[in-house]
Amino acid sequence: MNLVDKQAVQNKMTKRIISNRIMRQMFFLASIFGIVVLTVLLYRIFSEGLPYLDWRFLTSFASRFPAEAGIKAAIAGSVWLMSVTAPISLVIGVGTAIYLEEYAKENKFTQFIRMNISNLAGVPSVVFGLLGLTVFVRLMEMGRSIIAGGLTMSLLILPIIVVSSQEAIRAIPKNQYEASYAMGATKWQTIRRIVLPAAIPGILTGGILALSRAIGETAPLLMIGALSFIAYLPENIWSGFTVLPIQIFNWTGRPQEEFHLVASAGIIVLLIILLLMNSIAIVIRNKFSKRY
Amino acid sequence: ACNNTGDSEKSRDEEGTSNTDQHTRAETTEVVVDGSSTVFPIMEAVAEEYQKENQGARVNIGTSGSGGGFEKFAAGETHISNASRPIKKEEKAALEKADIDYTEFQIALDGLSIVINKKNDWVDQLTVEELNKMWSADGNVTTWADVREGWPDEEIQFYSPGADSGTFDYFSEVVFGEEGDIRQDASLSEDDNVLVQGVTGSKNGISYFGYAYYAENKDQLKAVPIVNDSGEAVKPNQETVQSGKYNPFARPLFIYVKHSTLKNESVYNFAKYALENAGAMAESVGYVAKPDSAYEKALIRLDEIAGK
Amino acid sequence: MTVNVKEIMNEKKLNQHFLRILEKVVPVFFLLCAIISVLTTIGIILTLLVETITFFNRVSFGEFITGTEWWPFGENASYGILPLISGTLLITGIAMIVALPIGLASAIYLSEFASPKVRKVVKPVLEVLAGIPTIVYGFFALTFVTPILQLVIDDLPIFNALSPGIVVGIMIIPMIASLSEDAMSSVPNHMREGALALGSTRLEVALKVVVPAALSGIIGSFLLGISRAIGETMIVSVAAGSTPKLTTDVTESIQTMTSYIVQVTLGDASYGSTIYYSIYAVGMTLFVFTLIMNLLSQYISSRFKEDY
Amino acid sequence: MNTATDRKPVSIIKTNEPIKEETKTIYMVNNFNLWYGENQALYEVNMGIPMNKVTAIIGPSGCGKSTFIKALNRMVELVPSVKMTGTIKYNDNDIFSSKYKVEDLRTSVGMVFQNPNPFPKSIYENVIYGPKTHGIKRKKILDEIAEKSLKEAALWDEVKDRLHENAFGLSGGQQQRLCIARCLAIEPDVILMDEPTSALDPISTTKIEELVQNLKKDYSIVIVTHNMQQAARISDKTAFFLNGEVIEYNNTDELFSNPNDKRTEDYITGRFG
Amino acid sequence: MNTATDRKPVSIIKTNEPIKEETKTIYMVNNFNLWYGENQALYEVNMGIPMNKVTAIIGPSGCGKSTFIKALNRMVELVPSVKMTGTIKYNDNDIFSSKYKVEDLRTSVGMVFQNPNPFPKSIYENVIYGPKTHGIKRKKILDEIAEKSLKEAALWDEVKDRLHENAFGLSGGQQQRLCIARCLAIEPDVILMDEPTSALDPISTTKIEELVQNLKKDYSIVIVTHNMQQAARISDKTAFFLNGEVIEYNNTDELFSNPNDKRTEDYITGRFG
Ligand SMILES: Nc1ncnc2c1ncn2[C@@H]1O[C@H](COP(=O)(O)OP(=O)(O)OP(=O)(O)O)[C@@H](O)[C@H]1O
Ligand SMILES: Nc1ncnc2c1ncn2[C@@H]1O[C@H](COP(=O)(O)OP(=O)(O)OP(=O)(O)O)[C@@H](O)[C@H]1O
Ligand SMILES: [Mg+2]
Ligand SMILES: [Mg+2]
Ligand SMILES: O=P([O-])([O-])[O-]
Repeated sequence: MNLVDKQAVQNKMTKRIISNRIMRQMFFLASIFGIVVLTVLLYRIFSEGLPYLDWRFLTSFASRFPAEAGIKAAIAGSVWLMSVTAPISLVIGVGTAIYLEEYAKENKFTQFIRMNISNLAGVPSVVFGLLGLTVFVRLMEMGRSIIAGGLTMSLLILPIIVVSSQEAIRAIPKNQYEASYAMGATKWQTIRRIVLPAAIPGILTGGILALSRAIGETAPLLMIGALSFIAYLPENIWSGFTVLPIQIFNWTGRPQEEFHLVASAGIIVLLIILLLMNSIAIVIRNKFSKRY
Repeated sequence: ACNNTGDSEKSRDEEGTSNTDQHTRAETTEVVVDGSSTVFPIMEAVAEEYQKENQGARVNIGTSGSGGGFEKFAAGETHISNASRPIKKEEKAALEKADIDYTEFQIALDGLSIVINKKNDWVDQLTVEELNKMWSADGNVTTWADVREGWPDEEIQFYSPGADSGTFDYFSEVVFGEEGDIRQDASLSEDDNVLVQGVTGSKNGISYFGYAYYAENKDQLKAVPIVNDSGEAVKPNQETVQSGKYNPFARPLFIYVKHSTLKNESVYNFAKYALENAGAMAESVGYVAKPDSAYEKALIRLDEIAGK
Repeated sequence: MTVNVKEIMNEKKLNQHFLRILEKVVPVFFLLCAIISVLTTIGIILTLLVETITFFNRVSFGEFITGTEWWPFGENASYGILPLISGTLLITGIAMIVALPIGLASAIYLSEFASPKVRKVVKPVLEVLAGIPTIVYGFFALTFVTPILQLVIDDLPIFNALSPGIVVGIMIIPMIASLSEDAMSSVPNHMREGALALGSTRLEVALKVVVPAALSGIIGSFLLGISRAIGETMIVSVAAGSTPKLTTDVTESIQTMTSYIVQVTLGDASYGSTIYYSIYAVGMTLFVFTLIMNLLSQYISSRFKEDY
Repeated sequence: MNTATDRKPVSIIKTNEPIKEETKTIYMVNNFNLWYGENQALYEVNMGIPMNKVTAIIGPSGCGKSTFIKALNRMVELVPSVKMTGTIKYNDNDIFSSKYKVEDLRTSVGMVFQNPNPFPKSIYENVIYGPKTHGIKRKKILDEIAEKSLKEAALWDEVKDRLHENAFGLSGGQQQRLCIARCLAIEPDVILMDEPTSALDPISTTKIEELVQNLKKDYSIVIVTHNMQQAARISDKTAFFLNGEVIEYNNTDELFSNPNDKRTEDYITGRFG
Repeated sequence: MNTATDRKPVSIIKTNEPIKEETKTIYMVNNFNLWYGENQALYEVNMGIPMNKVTAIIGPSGCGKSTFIKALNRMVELVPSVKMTGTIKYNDNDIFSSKYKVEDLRTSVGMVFQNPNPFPKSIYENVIYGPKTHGIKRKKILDEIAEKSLKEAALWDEVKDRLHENAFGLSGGQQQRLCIARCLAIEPDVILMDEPTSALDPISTTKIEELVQNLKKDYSIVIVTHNMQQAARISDKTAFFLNGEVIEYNNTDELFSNPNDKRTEDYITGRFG
C-alpha cells in the first residue's frame, strides 16, 4: 500500500526547486544590502575627505583654518587611550575567562558572574560614561585624564574580551589537557604552557575587535569630558587628551562647510585604523589557528 | 579637585590636601580653559596662534558648556572659563564659597540670527513681540497666518537649539523675559548644523542660532531683519552687530579669569594674548569683534589684577 | 650518556615549594579578575542609584513613571519619562523591522548557500560595517537617508524617528547576521545531511531544520540587537532631533533616553541642578531596560537550547 | 500492509544457501573516480548493485566506503572540492545528468548515517518530515505514514505513547531506528546505510540487523560496515574496498569463505584494520 | 642504552609459550565502583596488574574500558561528576589517599591516548614538555632526554632532522609514536594506552605493536583495544569487560583459546560488538 503519491511528489518538485532558487536570490540580495550601504557610505566619506587627507593632516594639530587642521593630537590621544585600555582589559578579561573556564565550580556564584557578564555586554555605553564620570573622574579624582578614559573604556569592552577569551579557551580540545595532566603537570602549568599559548590567537582576535569598538566610541568619552582642543601630545596617563571620534564630532559641529569635509578626512583615518586592526585580527586568526 | 598633568598630580600628593584654590597650577606651564562650546572656536583660534608664537606653550580647551565650565572653574580645575552668557547667581555663590576671585571679560559679540528658508518670500521682518507670539508655549500660532494677516496659511516648522544651551537661554531670555516658556513642539537639536539642515530642508521652517552658522550658509538661508529698539528692521552682519544696531539679539561672549592664577606667567601671558587678539580671531571664525577700545580697557584691567 | 631523569626530577621536587604556592595564589588572582566585572555592575548601580535618589527627592516617582511630558527646562519643568521611553521603543522597533529580516536572511545565505569563499569575504566586510563609529552613521542618516525618505514621504520633517531608526537597523544588521550565522553554522552538518538525504531543497533544510535548531542562538542575536538599538546614542542624537514626544508616528521628531543623556552632558546644565540628576534617573531606567532584555535573552536561550 | 511485527523473526546468522542470479541491477557504476581537491579517494570503481538485495561494503578506515556510498545519492557533492569522472546510473538514468534533479534522486534513495541524526523535533515530526516536505499536508495521511514507517522500522511499540516527545529523549538504538523510519516514510526504492550500527550497543545492533533482513523484501539496501561478521551475517553481496579501489566484489559467502585476493584474505582474517 | 633500533625485531604474532607466574603486581584494584553522576560505569572491579607485562583490556564500546584505565592515573577525575568507591593501590600506595599527590602518580604512570594528541609545538618541545614541567631546565640534559625518548619510541631516525618543526606535520602514526616518546621522557614505570592504534593505518599499527613488545622489558603496560587480534598478538594478560564488569581476566592465550564465560566466547568469536 502506497501512502505517498509519487506522482504528486513529482509534480510538486519543480515548484519547490523554483522557490529554492528565488529565495536563494533574496537571501543573496539581503546579504549584499549591507555591503551596498557600506559602499555608499564609504563613497561619500572618501569623496569628501580624500582631498584633505595628506601627511600634513596627520601631523598637524587642530586649527581654525580647515586647510591647516590636522588630527595629530587625536591620533596620539587614541593611541594613548588604547595603550591604557588594551592591557587592563586583556589582563582582567583573560583572567576572568580563565577563572570561569578552568577554576570556577558550577555553583550559584559562578552562574551569577556569567549572567553578570552577559548583562554588562548589553549595557549602553552612555551608562558606562556615567560610571566613568562619577567614579573615575569625580570620586577617584582622576580628572579628565587618559587613565580615567582608559579605565572607562576597559570596563566597557571587558565583557567582549571575556566572552571571546572563553570561547578561545573552550575551543582547545580536551585531549590537550589530558596530555598535559597525564604527564604530571599541575593545573597552572597546564594553563600557562598549553592553554594560554593555544588560546592566544582567539584572545587576540577578540581583543582587537573589542578595541576597535573602543576606538570608535564617542558617547562615553563625551560624558567624561575629553578635551576638544589640545595642541601638544600627552606625556603620561594623567594628561588631558582628545580622541579621533571626539575630534570628528567637534569638526562636524562647526559652521564652516570645509570643516565637515575635514571631518570626513578624520573618519577616513579612523576607518583605516579600524581596517588595519581588523586585518591584524584576521591575519592572527588565519596564521595561528591551530589544526588539532 | 582634579588635574590633567602628571606634574600637578605629584605636587598635589606632596601637599596632601585637595584645597580648591590650587596654587599648584602656578608651577605648571599648562593653561586650562573650559566652558562654552559657542566660545570654543574663538579660544581655539587664540590658542592656536599663541602656541605658534610661543613654542612650548601649552593650552588646552574643553567644551563642557558654559555651566559645566563654571562648575570646573569653581572646583579650581580651570584657569579660564568660557561662557556664552553672564554668570548666574548660583554660580557666583559657588565661586564665592570656594574663595575664588575672578573677572569677567567680554571678548566678542555674536549676532543671534533668526533664519528662514530661501523660498520663504513673505517674511520681510519680525518684531520681538511677534517672535514672542510665535515661539510662546501658550501662544496659538500654528501657521504663518496666525502671526501676521496676509501671510500664507501654512504650518510653521520650528527648529531650536537644545534647551540646555546658552543660545536657547539667551533667546528665551530676550523673547520671554522672566515669564512665559518657549513652545515645546519645536524640533530641538544640540547641533546647530543640524538646525541649518532643518530650515534649509523645509519651506516653512524657522530657527535661530549663532551668527557664524548663518554666515556660512548665507546661500541657503535667509536671515530675518529684526525690529530693534529704535524701530528699525536690521539684518545681522559684522557692522550692525558690532555697532549695537542689531539688537536685542547681539549677545556678548565672555571669558572669566581667575585672579590668583594670573601670578602664573603662562596664564597671564595667554590671557593677555587672548584679549589682544580676541577681536581678530573672533572675526576669523565667524563671530563679530567688539570695538577696539573695549579690548584696550580690558587689557588695562587685566594688568591691574595681575599687579603689573 | 644516560641521564637519570627520575633522580633529577626528584631533586627538583624539593625546591618546588614556590610552585605549590603559585598553584594556590593563581586562582585567587583570577577570581579577583572575575570579581571586577561584578564590581562594575555594583558600581553602575550605585552610581545611578545615589544620584537617582537625589533626583526623586525633588521629583516624585509617580510623576516620573507616569508623566506624559518630558520638559526638564525652564520654570514649569515636567519629568514624565514616558515620552523618552516611547522614543526609545520607536527607534528600536523601526531598527528591528529593518535588521531582523535582513540580518537573518544574510545569515541564512552565508551559512546555507554561500560558498566558503564568499563567506570568507563577506563576513569580514560585515564586521567592518559593525566597526564604523556610530557618529558616522548619524550624519549618514541626516544627510543621505532622510533626503531620500523625503522624496518618498512628502512632508517628512528633517528630524524624524524613521531615518535614524532605519540607520540603527542597518548598523545592527552585521551583528545579527554574524551571530545568527555563528549559531547556524554550529548546527552539526549531519542534521543537514539527514534532511538533504530525504530530498529536501537547500531552502527547506535552512528553514525547517537549521533555523529551528539554531533558534536559541538566533533569538539571542535578536535580543542583543535590541539591546544595541536601545543603547544607541549618536545616530539618534544627530538625526532624530531632541524633541521628547509621546507618539507612535515615525515621521515625528522624538528623543530617546540615550540622546537625552548626551544632550545634557553636552549642554549647559550645572552640577547639582535637577536636570543634572535627571540624567541618572534616565540612565537608571535605561539600565533596567537592558537588564530586562538580558534576563529575557538568557531565559529564552536556556528555554530553546537544543543539544544535538 | 507490511509491518515488522507481523513477520516471523529471521535468523541473523548468515544463511548458506547460494544466492541466485540477480534479477535486476538498480545501480550501475562505471569507471568511477573521485577526488577531494587533489587527493583521489576512489579509483576506477565498477560495480552493479542488485535490486532487493543487501549489498555490504567493507574495508579498513579511510578506504573510501563512505565516499562511495555518498556518491550514490550525490551527498558527496556537499564537499565543495569534490571532483568526479565516470558514470553512475540509477535505474538507467545518469544521476549526474543535468536533467535529473538531485532532489528526485534523493527522494528515491534514502540514507541512514553512522551516527543517528534525528532532528531536534518530536518523534512524530521527525518521521513525517520527508512527506511534509514533499507536499503532503493532510493530517490523516501523515498519521498513517508515521505509523506505518515506525512499524516497519520496528519502533512503533516502543514510541507509540510518546510520539510528541523530543526525539533526543530516545536511546541511541531507538534514534537510529527512528532515522530508518524517517527514511522509509518517503517510500524510497534504495536505502543507503553508512555504518548504521557502529555507534550502537549489541542489542540495538541485533535489532537493526533483523530489520535490514526484513526490509530487503521491499528495498534494495547498500550497507557500509567495518564489522566483517555483520557483513557476513546480513548481506547477499559484499564489496571489499582498499585505498579507494574495489579489490573484490562477490557473493558474500564466497567472498568470506574463499577470497580471491590475498588482501581480502588478510583483511577478513584480522591481519590488519 | 635501550633504543628500538639496536634490538632485534620481535615477532608480532602471539607467542604460545605459557606465561610464568607474575613476579610482582604493580597495581591492585579492589572492589572498585565508579559513577558518572547517577550512572554507574564500573561495577566491583577486582584486578591485579603485573609488572613488566602487557595487560590488555578488551570489550565492546561503552563497556568501561577507557573509564577503568583512566581511573588508574586518576585522569577520570577530570570529569567533575565522577564518584568512586573501593581502592586502587599502586606499588602498595593508595592512589586516592590525600598524602599521595596526583601529580606524582601521573609522573610515574604515563598515558597514551586513542587519538594522537601532540601539542601544537615543535617535535622537540613536545618531547621535553614533561621534563621541563618537572623543573629540568638545562638544555644539554633536555637534548639528551629528547634523543633517548625518541629512540625508544622508534621515531628518532624519522624526525632527527626536523626536531624543530611543528608536530602536526607528522603523520598519524608518527604523532602517536611522538606521544609515546613524550610519555617515555619522564621515565614512568607504567604506561597506560587507550586504543593507541585505532586511528592508525595498518603499517603504523604494526610499528606500535612492535614498540609495545620492546617496551615491556622496562615498563608495565596496560593497553585498551577493541581489536581482539591485537590483544591476542601483543598482550600477556587480557581482561574482558562488559557493561562495566570484569567478565573474565586471564592469561591471554588461555582467554582466547579457552574462555570460561559464554559472553567472553560470544564476544571473541564476533557474535557482537
Ligand atoms: N570531506 C573530505 N575532504 C577531504 N578528504 C576527505 C573528506 N572526506 C573523506 N576524505 C578522505 O577520503 C578518503 C576516504 O574517506 P571515507 O570517509 O570515504 O573513508 P571510510 O572508508 O568511510 O572510512 P571510515 O571507516 O573511517 O568511515 C580518506 O582518505 C579521507 O581522508
Ligand atoms: N564523561 C562522561 N560523562 C558521563 N558518562 C560517561 C563519560 N564518559 C563515559 N561515560 C559513560 O561511561 C560508560 C563507559 O564509557 P567508556 O568511555 O569507559 O567506554 P569504553 O569501553 O572506553 O568505550 P569505547 O570503546 O567506545 O571507547 C559509557 O556508558 C559512557 O556513556
Ligand atoms: Mg566512513
Ligand atoms: Mg574508550
Ligand atoms: O556651550 P554653550 O554654553 O555656549 O551653549
